[in-house]
Amino acid sequence: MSQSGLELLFQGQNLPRLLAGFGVTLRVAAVVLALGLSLGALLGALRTLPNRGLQVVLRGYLEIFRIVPTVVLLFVAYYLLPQLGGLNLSGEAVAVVTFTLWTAAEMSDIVRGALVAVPRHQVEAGAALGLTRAQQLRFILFPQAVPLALPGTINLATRVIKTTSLLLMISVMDLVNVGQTLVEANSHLHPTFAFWLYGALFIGYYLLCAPLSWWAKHIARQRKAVTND
Amino acid sequence: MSWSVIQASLPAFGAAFWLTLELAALGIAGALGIGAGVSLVQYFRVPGLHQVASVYVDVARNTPLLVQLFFIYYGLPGLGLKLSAPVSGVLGLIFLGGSYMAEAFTGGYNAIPKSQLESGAALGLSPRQLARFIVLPQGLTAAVPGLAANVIFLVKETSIFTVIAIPELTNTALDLIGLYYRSNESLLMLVVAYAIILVPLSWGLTQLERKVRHVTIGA
Amino acid sequence: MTEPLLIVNHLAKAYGQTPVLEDINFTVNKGEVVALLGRSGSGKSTLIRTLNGLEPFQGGTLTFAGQAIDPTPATWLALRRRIGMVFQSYDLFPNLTVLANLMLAPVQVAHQPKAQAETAARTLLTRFGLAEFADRYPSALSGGQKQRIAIARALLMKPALMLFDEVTASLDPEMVHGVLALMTDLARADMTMIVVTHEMGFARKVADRILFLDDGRITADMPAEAFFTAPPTESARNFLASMTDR
Amino acid sequence: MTEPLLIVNHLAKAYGQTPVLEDINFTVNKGEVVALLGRSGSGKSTLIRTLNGLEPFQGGTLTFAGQAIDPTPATWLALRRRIGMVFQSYDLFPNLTVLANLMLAPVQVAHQPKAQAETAARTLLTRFGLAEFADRYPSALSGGQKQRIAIARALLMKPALMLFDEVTASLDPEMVHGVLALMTDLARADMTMIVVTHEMGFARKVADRILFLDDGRITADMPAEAFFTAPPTESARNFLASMTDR
Amino acid sequence: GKSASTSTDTVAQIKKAGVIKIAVFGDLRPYGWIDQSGKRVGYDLTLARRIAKDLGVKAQFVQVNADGRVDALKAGKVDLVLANFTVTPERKQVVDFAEPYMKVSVGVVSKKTAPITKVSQLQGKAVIVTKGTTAEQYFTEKQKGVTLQKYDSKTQQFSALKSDRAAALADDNSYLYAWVKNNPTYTVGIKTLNGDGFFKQDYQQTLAPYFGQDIQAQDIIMGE
Ligand SMILES: Nc1ncnc2c1ncn2[C@@H]1O[C@H](COP(=O)(O)OP(=O)(O)OP(=O)(O)O)[C@@H](O)[C@H]1O
Ligand SMILES: Nc1ncnc2c1ncn2[C@@H]1O[C@H](COP(=O)(O)OP(=O)(O)OP(=O)(O)O)[C@@H](O)[C@H]1O
Ligand SMILES: [Mg+2]
Ligand SMILES: [Mg+2]
Repeated sequence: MSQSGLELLFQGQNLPRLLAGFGVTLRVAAVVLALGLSLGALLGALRTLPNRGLQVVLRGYLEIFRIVPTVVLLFVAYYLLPQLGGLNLSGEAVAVVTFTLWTAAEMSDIVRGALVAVPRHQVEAGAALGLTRAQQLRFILFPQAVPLALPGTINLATRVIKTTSLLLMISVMDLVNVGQTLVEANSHLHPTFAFWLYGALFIGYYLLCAPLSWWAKHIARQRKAVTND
Repeated sequence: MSWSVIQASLPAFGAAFWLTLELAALGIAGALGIGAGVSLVQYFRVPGLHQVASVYVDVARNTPLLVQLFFIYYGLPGLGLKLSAPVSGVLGLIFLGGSYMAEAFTGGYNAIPKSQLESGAALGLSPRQLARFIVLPQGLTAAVPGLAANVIFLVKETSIFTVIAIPELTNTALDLIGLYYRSNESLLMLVVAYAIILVPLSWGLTQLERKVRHVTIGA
Repeated sequence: MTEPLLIVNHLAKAYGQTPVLEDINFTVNKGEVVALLGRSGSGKSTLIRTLNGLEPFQGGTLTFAGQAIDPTPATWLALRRRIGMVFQSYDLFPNLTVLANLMLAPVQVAHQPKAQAETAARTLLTRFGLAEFADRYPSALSGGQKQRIAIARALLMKPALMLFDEVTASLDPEMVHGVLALMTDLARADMTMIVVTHEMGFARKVADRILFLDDGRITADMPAEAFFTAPPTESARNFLASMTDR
Repeated sequence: MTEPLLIVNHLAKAYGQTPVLEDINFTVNKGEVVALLGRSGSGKSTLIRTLNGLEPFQGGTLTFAGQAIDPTPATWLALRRRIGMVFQSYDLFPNLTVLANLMLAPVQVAHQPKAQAETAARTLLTRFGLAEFADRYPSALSGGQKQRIAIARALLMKPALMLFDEVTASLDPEMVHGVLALMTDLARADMTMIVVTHEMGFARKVADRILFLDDGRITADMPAEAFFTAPPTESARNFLASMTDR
Repeated sequence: GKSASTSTDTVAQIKKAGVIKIAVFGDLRPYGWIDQSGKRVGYDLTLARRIAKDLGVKAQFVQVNADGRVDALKAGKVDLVLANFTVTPERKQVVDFAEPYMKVSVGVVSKKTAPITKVSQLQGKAVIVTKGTTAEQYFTEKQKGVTLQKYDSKTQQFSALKSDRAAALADDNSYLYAWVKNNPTYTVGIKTLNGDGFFKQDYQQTLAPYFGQDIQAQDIIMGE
């Protein structure tokens, strides 16, 4: 009891262990973002095609992942799918797959919105020049849609990072889970340890997400200045 | 899948269902209130308060609800501040949701073309009258889709209350799994329970968006 | 007819470091129609917005109806009740019906009783041939109808001076006619007006005087007929040529 | 000069259940300039877009350079290399520089070597007096400059027919002149053109023939001078009056 | 606490894989927790390492909470649970238990200043448990007058107790003893809660038919 809860945080292996948990959080988030954003971009592009069946399927996919809370998705994937005869993956792999599907669903909506927001006459001007559909996408639609989709995508990225805090519920040793074991191992030494530790987690996530949010705001503001209302 | 298991756990799910609705409603109402207040403070750049509001939105939006709840429920008692689980949960939801709602409101106000404000000013309307007759009605209409998305999001976030032992839907489902090992039935009921809340809610909010647009701009 | 309503003296205005208006001097008399011409970017909108307090200015003085304008928010708020303005962008409030758009300023700013404001609004709508639209929302109107209602909205405040900034520029060519006809009627009814326009025929026919703005300075201030028959500068000549020679 | 380039026969088009074009028949000969006139909503844009395959149609036939057009995507893809089009909205690609805008179709569609496409593009820019803008992005250009570059972009594909849909309608009046002058030059160089325009002076001076569209039908097809001196229908008379009487 | 595995023929598979995946607690001192240096230690862990050594394979640990233990096995996430897993009739239906390796039963810990020594004292009061433990099951079925606060992990439950969120906490008594040693202001006021024969009765009704006469209740149910 001779030390404060804050000092305890820096004792022994506590800090390196927290950082290792932070590493797991980062790793999962990075893999999920790489896979989810690419898959979502593809699905978003598909959603602009005039094919009814495809629309219904992709819309249904989006709505399911929108309606079911992420925690529940995690549990279903972790516990139920293997029993129903599907794949059996580690907690981290399950998290990556689940979050990727969720991220892709959200991303598909952002991308669809951006593609639809590119003025129709831009694409028509390309068509009038004799560009094929693929060339219209490659030279006109995608380059113009990317800046439109960027702020929404960055905001989605911060949500993905924040959602990794749920990993502890399926046995992944992420930042929050490591934090909990630290609390259990140390809190009898100082009653305020939990306060400082959870405070540190708070700051950790903030440092990860806030710069991304600022960047998104900056881009959105720049666009507004360019388009001048 | 066993029907009798489902039947046996219906009462527990029923209670959890109403508790989830109640906590979500309180949290969303609070978040709307905080969000509206914060967005107005930011819109009018109220000296002093305006910077506080920006810091709040920044912090609340960029940290996970799970960590916010851990901090409130397990961390704060170390400093002598002890809040009950439901109070902590609703406070966390308001803290997080307030920032999301504020951004949605602000987005609505910013969507108003500058020419609208200038033509109002040219008629001799004071800044307060501009706010009342132009910014608020038009801005709120523009904000409705964003607000509606946040309502859905916050309902789903109540699932995280399980970590502070609030017997809402997710906590109850996990509990039944831990007690009777009927994961299939429990998770199925959980998904169904959320669908019962969210599908009609989402539909109703879409109708509301349409209605608001019709009432305010007649189209 | 030579009682001055607005006197602009050595007015100067810059956006940041870039000067946009330099040493602007002119007078508008009661009942006069002044057309403000000049090429794109010459500063016409900036000048007209400055006269209504929508843009702050850095030097010079404005005198309105014999009183020097001290450029504070409170002064402008009071003055805007006496200066009406209509913009290029259709600026009706989409959240209000046509009637509510018309009654907003009379009731909220001029504190007229609602019944009186409504009677006045409906009377003017009828005069403009727009009575049937009173209860519609702006989204259900054509561009030309919107602009005529925007003019009515400004007129209901009984302004001493009306400012128009290219009010026909966004209209389909067929709609232009009705709006210009309305403005011509106003001019004939002795409304004092400053009109920025690209419609040379209208300017020539309706304006008493032309102010020609060239790169932020007034380089011509003369009777309309004289300006069109003998443009005084090279730049004015080029401008007129580009506007008419098609 | 009477070799037909485009023959339109019994063309019919509807949006859903609403017919927009009905029984359209006309011929455009090589080197001819045809002005397509009509009031807003009469179907001018729809017609011109149909001629380029941007809108599907429900009845009738099109014949281009002696070949019946079978309206499949592949046919249109091939045909668009021979039919250039410029729209009202500035349609330069904002994500590409001026030069890249000009080289896109020659390189990607006509498979010209890059160096050759660049030389051709720079030569045309110089001819149009726009050489200095080659490396700018469209956002740094005025509307008139953008439209002239859009015309250059279409011309670089060496089209047999050029379609123009109100290319000056969004321009500031001063910018209109330069674009119309360029189109006049093209007409004098015997380019075959169909031009939708609200500029009556230009139509009268430059067009060989007028097609007047009234509510989806062609109600006049006659030499330009005849159309303007003696409009053949009540509707055409009203239209001309609303366009000129200001 | 006991260990449990899904089936016997997995031993061959485990040997073939060269790795045994074992579910353990990460926050349950002294059975399975992570010490200050970040090493997994405790009674269960020592046993786990020993088992791995005997099988000649490497031990890989998966940290679980009480309510995830059965599903972790059922879903094949782990080969073995060494997470203070008490044999109960319900569990018996879904997993294979190995020989019990320790005797425990449910105990109740409370503040020394307001000790709980009889279950009757808890009527109308709040008691902390971890989801999916024997203690939770006992209170849920036998003590309906008690309000349960159900946590996911041991950390959460003990944190809640220390911030006075309930009158007492119920869990397997063996580690409550260890916990009060580190937290001397608390006492294990009720050492065993099975006096009324709850588990024994339950066993006889539901499981005895499966086991026959050779096996006695006390071989399966501990602490009675
Ligand atoms: N908000 C602003 N910030 C900086 N510069 C501006 C701003 N508004 C206008 N300008 C510049 O001031 C000059 C005058 O602009 P102004 O809009 O008054 O011209 P104008 O004569 O009305 O042109 P137009 O005929 O195109 O409407 C231009 O060079 C313009 O780029
Ligand atoms: N995509 C569409 N779907 C349904 N109706 C349409 C569509 N585009 C145009 N129309 C209708 O078809 C008719 C003809 O329109 P079009 O744009 O061809 O007229 P226009 O002569 O070019 O008019 P303007 O002079 O205003 O450009 C109009 O009644 C219009 O409302
Ligand atoms: Mg202007
Ligand atoms: Mg058109």
